[in-house]
Amino acid sequence: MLMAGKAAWALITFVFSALMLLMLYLSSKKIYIPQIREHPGVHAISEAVGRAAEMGRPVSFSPGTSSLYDAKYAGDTAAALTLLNAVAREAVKSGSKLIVGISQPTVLPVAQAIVKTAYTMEGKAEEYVEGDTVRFYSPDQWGFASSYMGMMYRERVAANFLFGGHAAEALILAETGATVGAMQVSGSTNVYQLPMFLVSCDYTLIGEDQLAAAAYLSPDPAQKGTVFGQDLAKLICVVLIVIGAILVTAGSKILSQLLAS
Amino acid sequence: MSLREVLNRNYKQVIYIALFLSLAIPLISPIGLPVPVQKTTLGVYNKIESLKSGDVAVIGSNIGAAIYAEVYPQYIAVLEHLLRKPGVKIVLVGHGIEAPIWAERALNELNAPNRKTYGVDFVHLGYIAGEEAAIAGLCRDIHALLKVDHGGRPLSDLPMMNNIRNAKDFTIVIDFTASADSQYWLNQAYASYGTAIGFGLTAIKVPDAYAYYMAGQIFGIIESLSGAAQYENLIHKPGMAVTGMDAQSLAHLLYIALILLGNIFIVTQRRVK
Amino acid sequence: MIDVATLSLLISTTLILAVYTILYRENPAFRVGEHLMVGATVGNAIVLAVFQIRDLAWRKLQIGLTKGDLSGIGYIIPMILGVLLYFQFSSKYRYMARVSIALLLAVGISLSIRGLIFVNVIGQIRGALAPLTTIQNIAYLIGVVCALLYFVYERRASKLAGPLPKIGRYVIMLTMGAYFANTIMGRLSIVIGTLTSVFVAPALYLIPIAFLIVAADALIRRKSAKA
Amino acid sequence: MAGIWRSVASAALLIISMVIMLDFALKNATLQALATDLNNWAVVVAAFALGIGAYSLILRHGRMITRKGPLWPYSIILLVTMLVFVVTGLVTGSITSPQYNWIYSTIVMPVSSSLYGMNAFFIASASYRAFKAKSWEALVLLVAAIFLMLKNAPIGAVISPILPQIGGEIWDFATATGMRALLIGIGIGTLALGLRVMIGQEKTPLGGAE
Repeated sequence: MLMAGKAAWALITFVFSALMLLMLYLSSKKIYIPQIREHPGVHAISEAVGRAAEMGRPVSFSPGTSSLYDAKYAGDTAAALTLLNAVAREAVKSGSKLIVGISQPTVLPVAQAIVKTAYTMEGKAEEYVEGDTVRFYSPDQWGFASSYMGMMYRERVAANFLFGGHAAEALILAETGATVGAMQVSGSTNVYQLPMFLVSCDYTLIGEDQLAAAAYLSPDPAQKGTVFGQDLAKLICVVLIVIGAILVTAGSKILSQLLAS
Repeated sequence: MSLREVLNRNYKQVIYIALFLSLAIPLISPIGLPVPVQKTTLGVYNKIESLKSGDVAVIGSNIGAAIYAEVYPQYIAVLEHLLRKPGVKIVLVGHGIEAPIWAERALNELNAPNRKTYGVDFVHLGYIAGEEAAIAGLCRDIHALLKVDHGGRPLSDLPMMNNIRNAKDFTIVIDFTASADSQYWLNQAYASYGTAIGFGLTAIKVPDAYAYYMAGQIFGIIESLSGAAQYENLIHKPGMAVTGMDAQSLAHLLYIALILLGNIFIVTQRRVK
Repeated sequence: MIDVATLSLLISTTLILAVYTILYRENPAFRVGEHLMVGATVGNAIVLAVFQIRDLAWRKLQIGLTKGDLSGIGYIIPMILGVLLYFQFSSKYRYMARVSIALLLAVGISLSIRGLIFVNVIGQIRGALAPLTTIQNIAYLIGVVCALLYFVYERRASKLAGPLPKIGRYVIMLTMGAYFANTIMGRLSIVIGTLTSVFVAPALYLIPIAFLIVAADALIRRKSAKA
Repeated sequence: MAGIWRSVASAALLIISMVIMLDFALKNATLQALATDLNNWAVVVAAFALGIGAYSLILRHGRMITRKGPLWPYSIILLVTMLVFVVTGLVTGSITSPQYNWIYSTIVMPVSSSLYGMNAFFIASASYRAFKAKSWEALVLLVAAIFLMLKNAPIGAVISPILPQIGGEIWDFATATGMRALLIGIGIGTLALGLRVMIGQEKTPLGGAE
């Protein structure tokens, strides 16, 4: 039995999921491989890491202050972890020191595994220092912020990456990064903190940009199919909004009622 | 050395000192920059002004450390206004753990125990656990939900509580809060009993509540520190919000000046080159 | 003898000033504040975690065992999964932590999808359905369509939309500017609140002392830089 | 063994996600109880995860102290403070006890509010440094910000009552257009990423492919 008010949710979730999975299938079978516009911020990752290596200064990364089981920003955290994978590989390859600052204990084991793997794959396992390459700071947002700030100053980081769910500490971290002269790439789905990143960082992946980046950074090109699925879902939303607005103008509230059913 | 050279050398320190001064000076000696009164604030003021002897005002004291800077000054101003109205009964109640601490602090700050009689003119029911269900219980039957007040005195010993049994006896409810609980009173008291509701909110919560105001479901909103300052002016008792608003105004002007300065310097620099 | 409340005020004011010195430069006072804060918040989190395990898992398990209630006994599972997380530190048995992480991730991802499709997608589409009778509403419709098209990533689809995604980018920028400015009031309120709490004797006297120390340090550094 | 356990993890991920998603749409008491329990389980596992964090922290600072690394005295401060909080909390048995409340409100509250408030200072430096009208996009961002500031500060209305009106129109436009598109995009993007995680196409958030 469907819950009242959830029919539209079930239908939309189902249709969107089906579209995304279909596109994933089509691109994995090479029937239709979409051309995805990549965010310049993603290309800037290797530039920033390379610059840090030239200067002989470290690279820092924060996957946010939201946990892995956060009821709103779990997707944000997951996307940040895939970006960590990309940054860690670049950093290990270029030979710059990598420092990952962790706030949430649930994110810690995952980040440790990702970074450790990145070092092992380049044959530099001995450079990974337990407790030091991936640093746990504090689950408290301000405890984390004060440590991350102090770290950026003391280590004089040259490239700083801020992804995932950051709250009010966003501007503090980004401005400190700007003060120490780091090149910064950031992203978040927290709409209240995005403006802070946008103003202070060199590149910012706005909302969905970050979630899509997680797909096209994957070594498997078929994953780009889901990004095209996202596009189709958005086009459906555009159509719904335009038709709905015309209907409302004509005096019919049918679409609004359907969406509330 | 020109202003540009000073700013170029270490702009951050100069800017930080400027901001500190624009915040600290109004706190030391208030300037009294004008604060226009919004109609939402006036809605709360007029409602309280219209209360008669014997009317009951329920105050949701859901203040916490995170929102105290914005909401506590509103709370103080409204309580002061209520304490001035002869015969109006005040009931303080909260559903946040920290709520009773702030309620007690406000009562002491306003010297309420000496101005009015506890149990006759005002009571403090303390903190009630259970979120929306607690508010629902309170609206249905206070005496069934609660046996004692915040200080542990039986409700039956408090004379004014004999006439206040459920939401039908509340003339108005004003909820001071920062989260989703602002809707609890609307759902429970307004929807089921038609009690008049008003809000004291942080800036971030106002857009949601404004829709209810436009629909006529609530009589007013006090918005953040600016609303508190307007209220202080309305009751002719300028306090921490009015001085706070001076600081707000100066700081906003400083931000705008900095944005413009940064851009002017770019333009002039290009000309020099 | 100073009383406990005054002592608390003096310590907290010293900490506030110590933290604010980061605006001048990274220094030992900030470091003390930073390390105290990390120690305190992690300690606090440990206490909370212990209570959480006790109240949420241990008690339920006990009740479950005495009453034979399956849902209560089930709480042995998260406790085992919690312990398995510690295999993270062994390179050989690291995979043992994977089911625990899967549980966390599954709960987070599914709760997020639930909420975000319901509130963000459906809620916002419904919010956008306004009659096109005012200039504002027509502008809103064009604006939201352009902004949505900005987020279309497929090159060919994006090209079909013509100049609309470009306009959408301007709409997003305008939104970011507006939201940036709109957070300022809340932030300022916090500083004003902090300042009001510090501007009371005896804490007040610490402010000029802090400024003097900073000024002295700046002078010394300038001299040594010249020399 | 490792292979089987990894399959268990993938299966658990998919099944748990499905249970919680279905619980949202279907009216079913069993499903609801199960979803609530799963949610609580996550909280319990997360509480255990804090131990990994604490171990990692103690390892790093312990090493700093024994090797007399840079900043080792601060590491002592950190570990002692942590110990004081843990002991006070566990001995008094409650985080609302007066002793615990005192150390918490003396250390954590002032530092939190200082850092939170420091945003106001960084907004000032960012205003000067970063709000440069280098492009038309940046100009739009900048103009919108200035009008909103004039709307929010009472001084705006004093200069001219038109200013807050313009600010209000910009705000309404921003929430009805850009914010709406952002939120819809985030919803759809999270669904796409979530699906890929659920069906095992994206293994990085689980700790990588290994």
